[in-house]
Amino acid sequence: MIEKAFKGTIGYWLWLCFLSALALAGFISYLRQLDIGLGITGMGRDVSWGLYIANFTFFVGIAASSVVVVLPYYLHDYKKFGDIIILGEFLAVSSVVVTILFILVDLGVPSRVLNVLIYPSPSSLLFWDMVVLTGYLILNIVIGWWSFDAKVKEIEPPIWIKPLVYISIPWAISIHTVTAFIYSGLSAKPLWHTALLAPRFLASAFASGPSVLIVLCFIIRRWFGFNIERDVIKKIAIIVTYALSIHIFFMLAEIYTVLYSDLPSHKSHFEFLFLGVPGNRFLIPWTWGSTVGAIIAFVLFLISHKKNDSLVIFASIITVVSIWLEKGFCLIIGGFVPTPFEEYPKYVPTIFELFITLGIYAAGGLILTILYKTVVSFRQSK
Amino acid sequence: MEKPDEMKKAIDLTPKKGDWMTPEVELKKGTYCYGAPLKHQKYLELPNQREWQPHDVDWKLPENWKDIILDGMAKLLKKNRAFKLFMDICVRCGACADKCHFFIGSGDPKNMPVVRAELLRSVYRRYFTIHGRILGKLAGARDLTVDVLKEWFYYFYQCTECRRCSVFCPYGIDTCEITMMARELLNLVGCNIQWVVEPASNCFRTGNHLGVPPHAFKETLGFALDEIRDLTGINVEAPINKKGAEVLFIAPSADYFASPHWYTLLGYLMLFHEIGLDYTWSAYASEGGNFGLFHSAELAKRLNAKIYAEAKRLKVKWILGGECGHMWRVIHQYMDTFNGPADFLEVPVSPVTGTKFEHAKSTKMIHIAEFTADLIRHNKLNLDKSRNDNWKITFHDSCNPARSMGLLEEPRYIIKNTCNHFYEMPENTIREKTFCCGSGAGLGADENLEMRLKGGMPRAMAVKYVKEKYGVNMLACMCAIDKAALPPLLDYWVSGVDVCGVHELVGNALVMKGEKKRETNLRGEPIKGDSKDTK
Amino acid sequence: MNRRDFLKITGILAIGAASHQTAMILLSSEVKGDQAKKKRWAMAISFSACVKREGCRDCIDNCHLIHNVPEFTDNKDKIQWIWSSHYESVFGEQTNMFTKGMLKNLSILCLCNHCENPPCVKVCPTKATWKNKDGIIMIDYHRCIGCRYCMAACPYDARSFNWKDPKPFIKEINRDFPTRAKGVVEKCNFCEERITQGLLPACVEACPEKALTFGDLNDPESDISRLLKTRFSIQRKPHLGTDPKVFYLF
Amino acid sequence: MKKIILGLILFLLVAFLPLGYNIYTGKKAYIPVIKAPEDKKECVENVFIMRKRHNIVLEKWRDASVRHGIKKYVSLNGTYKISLTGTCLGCHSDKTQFCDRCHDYAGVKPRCWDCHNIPDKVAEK
Amino acid sequence: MKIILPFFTVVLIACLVYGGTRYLEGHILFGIIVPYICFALAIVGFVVKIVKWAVSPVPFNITTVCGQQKSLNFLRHSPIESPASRCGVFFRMLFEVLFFRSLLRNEKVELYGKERRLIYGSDRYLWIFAILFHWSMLIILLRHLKLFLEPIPYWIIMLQNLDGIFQSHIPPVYISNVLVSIGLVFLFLRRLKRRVMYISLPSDFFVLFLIGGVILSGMLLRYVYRADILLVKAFLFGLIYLNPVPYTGFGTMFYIHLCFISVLIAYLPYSKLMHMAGVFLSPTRNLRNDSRARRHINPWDYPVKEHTYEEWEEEFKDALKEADIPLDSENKG
Repeated sequence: MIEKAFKGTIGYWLWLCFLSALALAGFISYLRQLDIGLGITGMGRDVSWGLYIANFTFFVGIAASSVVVVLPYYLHDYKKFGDIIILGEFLAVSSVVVTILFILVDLGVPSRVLNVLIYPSPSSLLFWDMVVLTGYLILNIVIGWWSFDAKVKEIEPPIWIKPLVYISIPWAISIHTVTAFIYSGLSAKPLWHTALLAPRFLASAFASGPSVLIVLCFIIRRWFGFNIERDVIKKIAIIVTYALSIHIFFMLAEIYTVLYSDLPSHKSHFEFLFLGVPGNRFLIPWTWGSTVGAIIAFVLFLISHKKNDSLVIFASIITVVSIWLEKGFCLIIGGFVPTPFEEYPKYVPTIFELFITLGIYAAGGLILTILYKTVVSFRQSK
Repeated sequence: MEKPDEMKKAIDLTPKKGDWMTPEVELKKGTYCYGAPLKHQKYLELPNQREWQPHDVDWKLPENWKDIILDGMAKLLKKNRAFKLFMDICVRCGACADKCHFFIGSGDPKNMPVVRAELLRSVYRRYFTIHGRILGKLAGARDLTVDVLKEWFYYFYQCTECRRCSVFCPYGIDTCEITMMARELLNLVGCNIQWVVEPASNCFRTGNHLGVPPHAFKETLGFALDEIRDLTGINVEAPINKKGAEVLFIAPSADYFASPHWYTLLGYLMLFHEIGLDYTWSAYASEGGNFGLFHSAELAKRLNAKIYAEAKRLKVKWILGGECGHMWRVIHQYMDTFNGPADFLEVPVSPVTGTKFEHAKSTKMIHIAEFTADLIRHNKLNLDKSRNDNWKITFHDSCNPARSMGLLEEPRYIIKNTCNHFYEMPENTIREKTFCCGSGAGLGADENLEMRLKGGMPRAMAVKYVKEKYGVNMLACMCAIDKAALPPLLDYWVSGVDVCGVHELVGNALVMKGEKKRETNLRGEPIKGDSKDTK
Repeated sequence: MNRRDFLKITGILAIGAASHQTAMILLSSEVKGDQAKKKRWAMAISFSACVKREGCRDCIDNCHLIHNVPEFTDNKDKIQWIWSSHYESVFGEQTNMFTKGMLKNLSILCLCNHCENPPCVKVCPTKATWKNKDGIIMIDYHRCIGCRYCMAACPYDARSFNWKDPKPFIKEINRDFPTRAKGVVEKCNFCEERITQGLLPACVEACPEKALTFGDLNDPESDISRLLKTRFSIQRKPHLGTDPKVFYLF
Repeated sequence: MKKIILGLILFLLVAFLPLGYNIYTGKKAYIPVIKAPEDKKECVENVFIMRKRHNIVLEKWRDASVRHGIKKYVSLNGTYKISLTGTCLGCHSDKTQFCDRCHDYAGVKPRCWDCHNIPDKVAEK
Repeated sequence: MKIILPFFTVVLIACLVYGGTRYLEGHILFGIIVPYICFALAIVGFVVKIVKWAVSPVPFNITTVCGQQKSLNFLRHSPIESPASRCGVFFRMLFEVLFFRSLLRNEKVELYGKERRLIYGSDRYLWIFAILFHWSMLIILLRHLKLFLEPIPYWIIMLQNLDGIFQSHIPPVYISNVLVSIGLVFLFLRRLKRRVMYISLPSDFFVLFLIGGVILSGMLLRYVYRADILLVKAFLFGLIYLNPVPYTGFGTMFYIHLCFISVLIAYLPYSKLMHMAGVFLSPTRNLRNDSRARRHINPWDYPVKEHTYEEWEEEFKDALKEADIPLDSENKG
């Protein structure tokens, strides 16, 4: 089936070339990073995790969110999701690859990455993250590919798929939970040190992931004639709406706890994020942007069911951006600032860092394009 | 014969334990072709002439038959690199195994292309390689015995030379080539089949397979002209042996004797009339098909020679070929080599559109689908698609035009422009992966029907699929053997799907200048569809 | 892995050598190591002694010289094993309106606390950092993959990462101590390489005012045990439960 | 036919290229001579073992020293301090003449020197 | 039988070498004589085989066409699957040789369910593992060049470092070693499937076991029974410059590895392993699909007995007259 991905219009090939060029640029930048070291990035001794880990966190959420289409289809027998489920699974596959790439480029000595396997350390959440992410990747590839294959052949999927699907549902929850635990287990970082982090991650994931899916659905509907029912998109939009509301609620609960208790070490992070400190107000627009964005998106989703598609697309894009900023960027940077020495260092990603990040997006995009093209071509050939 | 379901149920694609090394073959009635009659062997001056049948215990082989074959093999190895190469480099990966329609349809493990070739290879190893000579059976080498010969006969006349396996082989090993070599060898000791030798002999004598003499040929064309007149009210001409015409037209002889080929013939005639083509038929070279190809390269060349000779004699500028399968294998890949160079002809130029067919600049012969597609592209034909609305059509790529020529888009282009309802079969069964009808390469004999039905099963199943899914009721194809073999095949497996030629569709859709209102299609069936409603 | 296992593994070497068999034994530096009581190394830093010399950096310089710690010009690449910072920054939670004035600009020496309950060790995905039997938090630079999880986990900012190749930034290379390669995390090792030879840590040795005291907490007779028993001491961020082994004396 | 023979010759040429390459570089008879320290007779282990397995010995040393605090190594030849810079390069004082020669010949590029220093006396040269 | 015999043949080779070098001082035999003989057999056999192929002409243009021909310019021609130019053939061969294009098409046919529906599924396992196996083999081969070149070219060191990029053990485990083993094991396991077993010959298993022996002995040589690489290289230099030095200190594993390789290359030209050269010569792949635009010459073409028009006209004169078809003979006359 995959050979379908290598037949397409000129526009399609241009798109592939564009992504490949970006990925290549990212790769070249990465070679430079390998040569010079991570000093090439904007990260430093105080903000020692940056754009890479932010993206990693965000894309784990996207990957986990495929569960919101899988779950209704398999557990509640909501047959209308039958078409979109494969899109969700393939989105998860490419997102997991992206997260793995982001982890890889963030390593100081990537050639030693096998040490994680050779010296397994169950006390480390990063170890568990590796376990759940690779497991999730394999699960999704297997489930996605075999059920797609069955669909192409017009046969029943193999019987062992079902148990795997049931495993994959809690597994999806687990990948984002473990990712949250990476942060929330650290007493050194008050911003992260909250039990609400994992639930917040999940809520935001179930808002952002399906939003990405909605945008993708519109794209393939517009350009590839893969007609996904409006009902289906509407249903997903409803899921996003609820997830967003929970996400906003969690955020407010967090802010209340910190502000009311007035604990200085906790408060200082929120003050930095929302108000900034003299000389470092870098994150203010992003924090406010994401918060307000989430609320706007929520409102838009609420009213969208009567309006046209573009509103849904617009709301989805705002959701994605808002959550990327909130869960990824602001959360990671904000965790490091202020430092234990109460300093307020600045973190600005460098051009190399941006290129590498874009390169990874492009690589993910390539995988996604190829997988989606396969699905879409199959649909067209029917 | 068994019912289709039973036949399908009996198929087991997993062979029994063991291997293919023991030469044994059971000639089951219905799965092999009869031997060639003495008369035709004589006419073609073939070796070891005798009356014989494969089911005879004694095949009346010459005394030194083994030497003849081994000598022949040595010569062929020297003459043909492909043969030698294909004997040496197979790694037995098995990628070809389930690509063969005969294997899929029969489950007979010796029908896996790799084993078919191994039947020959084992003898090659035994007599032509060091390790085979020393290690014998361990190296997969076998002595040449009568049983081996019988096995060859059975299985190499169970290969339609469709080349589907060759598409999948990582080294491009072409079982067609191996079958050809094996048949050359079998012919050296006179083991050939009626369905190959008789048409070849007829063709050699009269110019066509059926042995129709020139006056009968002219008569049938006349019938066709009458039919066209009845249908359209137009007087169409069909010049024969007209010297100085621009184009010589050559079609398979089945087109003017068999059905549903006949309607394709009507299509040609109407088309040529409509565009005012200055062309001629030939009574001498009234056959495009070439059964010599299924016998030996030499016989293929002998039969093929007529085409250029006739073109030269009639002083035409170029040659146009009709809808045929293996005819096009010969014309595309062999004719120029056999009987070229055709320097007395000109590079084909469409007199209507002015398109120069550069891709045929040496052979100077083009396929009618290329010609018609070009006409349609240049808007030279007035086509009413709705006249084919009776049918939901699918297209069967014939093996030879598909895999030996790459004629894939031209017929589709024509079909899409002549009908409203076109549906492709599953993609694993079309274009370069197309499945054979099961009756090619001279295996279309009635006595071989069971094997033909088995071999045609994959094709039939694909047709069944589109029939059930889209309600397809017409299978278009571009091969005379297809047109003859597919109707009984589809009758057996599918039922309710007819077979037509691509130019039958053209004939139906073609709105001719000055024609009367058409009530029926070329088959005399009332036309459904819009055009009738607007009457 | 205990020593017995270790010997077994090295024994395999000899088997592999086939025709040239030979015994290979690896010995610990302390011959009676197993019998001796476990050490609990700790350090006490006296505020009062430390402030006596204005601008003194002897301990820092000596440590960084001995351990080949590079000096980066760019603050974000900075690597430090031992350094000084303001009181309010180090003891932020133990600051009030009065100390702010009183202890203003008081420099406090900081280094890895070699916590009894180290958060950095727990998070390492490759066991590249661990607490050794003497309580020292070690880093295996051969195993570290540079994920920097330990840096995020350390509440004391004691860990530094080699953002670039450190070699060009080392003023003078001490050839008896290895440098580090880019991409690994490093920090103060309590001069593990010196104390196994019976020496004092470099910083302790270098201090002209004897402001730093180093010794074994498990030995009630050691200098440091006596000192901590008699004088008031504080630790950094004790509420985090890490139980630092660096004490600050008044 | 001509093309195939040409291809065959080309293939054989490429296959035999190493022969020419070494003649071209003038190293066809080159075998690195390793300068053993003059004042010492035996290494930490038998020389046969050291030639084949010094890397593994060093790996064990590394793990023993770094991870297990084991600082001494006892073999039939005596007791040694576990130290690449101190012990090994103490005798094999000339890294370029000893380590590098053979490593270059065998195409091995150990990473030890990324961090571990060459002793003063060599570096000063 | 198909499996056991080849397996024990390979084991026997190993045993011979083991016993020969360990107890019988056969270092010269297994270290020098056997490699020389095998190499000679390999080169001679290889050249002879290729020349034999080469002297047989390709009488007809028999391209297997897998895409749209180049005909009318408004139809999208498939330049690689149906190459009309040299360039197209070049790329077709490139994809075939480097990426096993044809094998990538592989699919599996099943008769599914009660109604025995014919279904086709893509089946790329063979492709994946064949790619793994062959590419790893190539990398391993190139890596071994370091034993034959002095000074070692930079790119070989680069390749070797990339291959061993994962620092896990000393010496590092090469990725290619792992992949080649996975590939080989798969190729072996699939031969056990009933249908592939049916078509397999003992020689198919022999090759698998022999290559397996080469890989296994090579890995043992690297990770367990190490040889002094300095001596190995010096020894190989002696071999290739026909100045063999009978060193003895390598250990048995080295001789086993060397002999396995020798047997493998000696066996190569006489076996199906020649597919590595044959794939370049396959006329169904390396010819252009332009046989109507360019005449293909058959060197042994000979005149055949034809039924000429004159003979035909003579035979059917009456019929032609009856049908009013013009006759050449009468027009002339």
